[in-house]
Amino acid sequence: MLLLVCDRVIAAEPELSEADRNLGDGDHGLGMQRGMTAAKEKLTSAPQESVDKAFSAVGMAMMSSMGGASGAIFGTFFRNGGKALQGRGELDAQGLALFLQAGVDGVKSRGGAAVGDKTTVDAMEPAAVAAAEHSGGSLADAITAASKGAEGGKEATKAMVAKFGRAKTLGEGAIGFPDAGAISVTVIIDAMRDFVLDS
Amino acid sequence: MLLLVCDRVIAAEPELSEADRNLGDGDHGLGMQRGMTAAKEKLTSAPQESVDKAFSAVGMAMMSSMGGASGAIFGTFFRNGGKALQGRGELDAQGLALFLQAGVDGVKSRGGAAVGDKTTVDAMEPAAVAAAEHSGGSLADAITAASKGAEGGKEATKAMVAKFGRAKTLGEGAIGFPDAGAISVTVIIDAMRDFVLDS
Amino acid sequence: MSNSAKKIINDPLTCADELFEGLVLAYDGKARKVGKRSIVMNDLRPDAPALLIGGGAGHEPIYHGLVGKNMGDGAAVGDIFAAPPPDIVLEATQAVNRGKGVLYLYGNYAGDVMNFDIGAELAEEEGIEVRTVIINDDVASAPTSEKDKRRGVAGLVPIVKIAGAAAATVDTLDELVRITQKAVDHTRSVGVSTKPGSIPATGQPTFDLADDVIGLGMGIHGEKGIALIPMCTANELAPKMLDLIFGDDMELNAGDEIVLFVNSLGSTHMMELLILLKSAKPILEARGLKIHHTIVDSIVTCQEMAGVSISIMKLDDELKRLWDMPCESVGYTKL
Amino acid sequence: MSNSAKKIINDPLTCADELFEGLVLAYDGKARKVGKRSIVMNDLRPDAPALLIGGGAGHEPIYHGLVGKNMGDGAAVGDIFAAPPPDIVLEATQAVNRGKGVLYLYGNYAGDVMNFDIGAELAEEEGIEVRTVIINDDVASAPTSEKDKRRGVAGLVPIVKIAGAAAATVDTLDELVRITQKAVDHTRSVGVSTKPGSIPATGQPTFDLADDVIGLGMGIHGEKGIALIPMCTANELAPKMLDLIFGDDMELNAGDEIVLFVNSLGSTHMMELLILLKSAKPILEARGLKIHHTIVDSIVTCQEMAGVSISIMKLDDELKRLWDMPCESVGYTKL
Ligand SMILES: Nc1ncnc2c1ncn2[C@@H]1O[C@H](COP(=O)(O)OP(=O)(O)O)[C@@H](O)[C@H]1O
Ligand SMILES: Nc1ncnc2c1ncn2[C@@H]1O[C@H](COP(=O)(O)OP(=O)(O)O)[C@@H](O)[C@H]1O
Ligand SMILES: [Mg+2]
Ligand SMILES: [Mg+2]
Ligand SMILES: [Mg+2]
Ligand SMILES: [Mg+2]
Repeated sequence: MLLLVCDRVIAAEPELSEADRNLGDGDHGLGMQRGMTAAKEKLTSAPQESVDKAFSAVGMAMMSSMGGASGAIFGTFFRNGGKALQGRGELDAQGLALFLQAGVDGVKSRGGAAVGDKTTVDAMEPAAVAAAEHSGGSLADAITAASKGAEGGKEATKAMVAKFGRAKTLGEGAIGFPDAGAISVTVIIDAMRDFVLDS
Repeated sequence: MLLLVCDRVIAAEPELSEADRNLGDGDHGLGMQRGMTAAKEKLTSAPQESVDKAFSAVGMAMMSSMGGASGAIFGTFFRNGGKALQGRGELDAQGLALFLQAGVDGVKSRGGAAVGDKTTVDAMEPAAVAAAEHSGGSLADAITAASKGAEGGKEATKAMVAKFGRAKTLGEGAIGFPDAGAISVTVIIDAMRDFVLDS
Repeated sequence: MSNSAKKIINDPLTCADELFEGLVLAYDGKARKVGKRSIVMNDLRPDAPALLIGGGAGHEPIYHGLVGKNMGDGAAVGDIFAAPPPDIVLEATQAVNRGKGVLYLYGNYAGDVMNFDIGAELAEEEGIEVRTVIINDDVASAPTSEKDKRRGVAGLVPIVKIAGAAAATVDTLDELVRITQKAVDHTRSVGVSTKPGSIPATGQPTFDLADDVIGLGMGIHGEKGIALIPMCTANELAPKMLDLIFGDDMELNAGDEIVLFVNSLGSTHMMELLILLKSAKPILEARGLKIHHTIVDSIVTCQEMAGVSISIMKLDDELKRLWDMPCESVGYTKL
Repeated sequence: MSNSAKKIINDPLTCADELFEGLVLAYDGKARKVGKRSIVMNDLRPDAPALLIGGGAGHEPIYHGLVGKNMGDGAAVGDIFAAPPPDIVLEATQAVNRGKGVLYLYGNYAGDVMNFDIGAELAEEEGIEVRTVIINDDVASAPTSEKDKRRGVAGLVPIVKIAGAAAATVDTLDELVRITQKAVDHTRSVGVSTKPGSIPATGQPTFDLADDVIGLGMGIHGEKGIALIPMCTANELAPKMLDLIFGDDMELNAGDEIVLFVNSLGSTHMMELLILLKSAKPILEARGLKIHHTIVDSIVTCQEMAGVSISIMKLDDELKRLWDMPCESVGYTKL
């Protein structure tokens, strides 16, 4: 699953950079590409023993290869989310909900952003909420709901004025453009969904 | 006469700069414009007592306002040429010949260039020769001949490889373009001719 | 090689690592590479508090070029336009620490704050005391009431210079923090941009800007400033820029001594900096400000971006004494 | 205002005078304006031979920004891209002369040679002894057999630095000439250009260059060099440039100590200079050259032209001793 996530994010580089060019410094896709390339290397060179370790490993790889705002944000997301899976087996709907909630909690406490601030949090939080609502059902249902949640959150960022990151100084000028980090969240969760639905 | 020379050279700035852009650093017109503006100021603020002083004044003004290769070259041309007119009255055909010959001699000893080196000398020298040939006749005939000589010399620079100035490093690449300084010489002598023919 | 911007590079994706290798060479053996991508001075005063600076690459000579004698003890270097990751910060922290703790000094960008904070947590887990001073000199990036949101721009040069002089003389981390924070509090900047630079990896411009406008107060990555204004002369621009500084809360009274720094963001030529300096002179004189030292240089840059910034540091006796110390680094040297 | 190049200026025709006024300000009272457009240091060593440098404006910080402590005593400043006229040279000569004569040191361009020569004639009429050393470090501008036709380019920085150190220590003009000529003889440079700058007065590019080629050996005004070559990587470019230096007549043997100067012609970013330095390293190492000092900076420029140059000065004991002296100027400072 995580390898598909890596590949999808790597492939989305131009779209992510372009989105960051509208609001930030245009390098978001490059950072994500760097992080996911490092994560892929880590995952393939030494397969992780457990799900939580695999997610955490992605977080560690991203955090130490990317730098920038999104290195800290996505590194924290995967590391904190991964820790919440400790002691659990295969990823199920409940695990997904735990992962997303712990991940977004970590991001919020690291970066201080809340929903409405035009950041990754706007996509992460509704994804976590939707997964929690479906945590009693199948993983497929839960991840599909999470994907919809993230997508809705990303779309909502278009109307927002940014409160964090480089875009915050744009004020009203940021309106109309979706947040680059939020797009990355949808790419990640969509890849997870496609993996689950295809297998 | 000299005021018309000033005005014509000032007006030729774009053409002269463009010619220098092909072979040098593109500022020849600007320098000539600066020099002729200073000369005009000098001529109009305090009318010179005699022809030789007027020509020398133009030379002094050019030399100290322009700098660059052409400041030294044209400054020397007018100063040395002017000196040759010392003790003479109104400019006549013989005076013209003296002026041009002394001017080009000064330029040659200052800059070391000879005919064929793709410099101002290529236009000055044939002008001086033609004027000398007509120094027994009318000023109108002499200046017309000098103008033709300068024009022919300037045209000839097109086929030359430069041996002096910034264009010298162009080698064969300089072929096809006329020398900017030679064009200035034709502008100056043409203005003198037009003044003589019109009055 | 995607290189539409005609840059002299090898691989657009390895620029940060390669420029870093070059930077270490430029130090002629006075500094060394540490860990993944940190640079640290070789002869550090024993038993002294340390000054660690850092930030993203692509803005050279800052920050990593400000390591040197009476300047930064070391720098953690990120990728192009990206804050250094926490493990690089940690490696640099370990290398500069001499038992008296480490001051982190960097510009106020979300990425830098988060990564240095994580680095600080890791360092503290290893028993290294870390303190942080954040540079936020850009008056155009947030109102006076929200100073904590302001970006760090060219004022970092005099600030690092003062902090470096302090680090070379004081004995405690507390003292170093106090003086450095004072340097930040005494510094204001404002920038304008006239043309974008381009991102090495993509060849894309860092932002878009029409031919007849300039971005007043724009950040060095193209972050929005006060307004887009029509292109204007140096004489018109100087008061627009200085008034933004004078309008802020740092008192500048007749007789005050200042350091004045006119900076090119990259491809704006020094001719223009000097003309702008000339334009600024009567305005500074009218205020009665005494210029103790002038810097005209290109030190805080963003690739081949064009634009200028003006920074003013107000000196008191302590800052002046530290200012007058010599310093040496790849990016700024003073006798 | 014709300003298609978006320059921060006031009047395109007064740029030279205005930047000059700004330059004097940048010296913070250490140097002053003399005559029409010369800058001269205030505290000159009495009874010493003088070093006068100079050239056209628009290439800042050279030459006039290299006036300073252990650097030039003064500079005669021309208009944009134009050598200073003889009367400016004369005024500067009179101001720097302290009874021991004056050395003129400038780059080998027809305009500079003629105007400084006329200036020298005028000075000698006033009883001031003048000697001249001409900088011709650009190996790409003429073959070894025609060295007197070579242009002066970025090598002027280490050369002026040595001459300035010599002027601060020797007692006779002869000695100053001897050492300065040695510095010239020991220095070679080669440049490449990737993009033209633009002429302030017209907004026109200084030359034309296709998007996919670079000018190997091109002069700083766009004068032709060795060849137009396809745009290439730093690793490919470094040997092409260095081989031109190695192929000249200055012997560079294993163990020789050098000063290495990597210069940006204006808008080429320092990131690229550092990457090129990294690319040059193995080539210099393979020759066994020992780098005594590295400069990576933008000091010899042509407006916002893009491109780089590499200069090598070979040190002997005397040059090394002079090199190691500190110096201070707006354009180059060394501890
Ligand atoms: N405090 C924060 N909390 C959550 N996400 C953030 C925060 N700050 C920035 N981001 C996210 O980071 C993204 C930008 O990442 P990136 O371009 O890689 O970093 P940088 O701004 O350092 O260039 C933004 O689009 C935003 O979604
Ligand atoms: N040695 C010389 N003798 C005569 N004319 C010269 C000489 N060197 C240069 N010139 C003239 O000067 C012209 C260039 O003048 P200009 O552009 O003003 O000077 P610069 O080369 O300093 O920019 C050339 O076109 C050439 O005609
Ligand atoms: Mg970004
Ligand atoms: Mg010219
Ligand atoms: Mg970034
Ligand atoms: Mg010129």
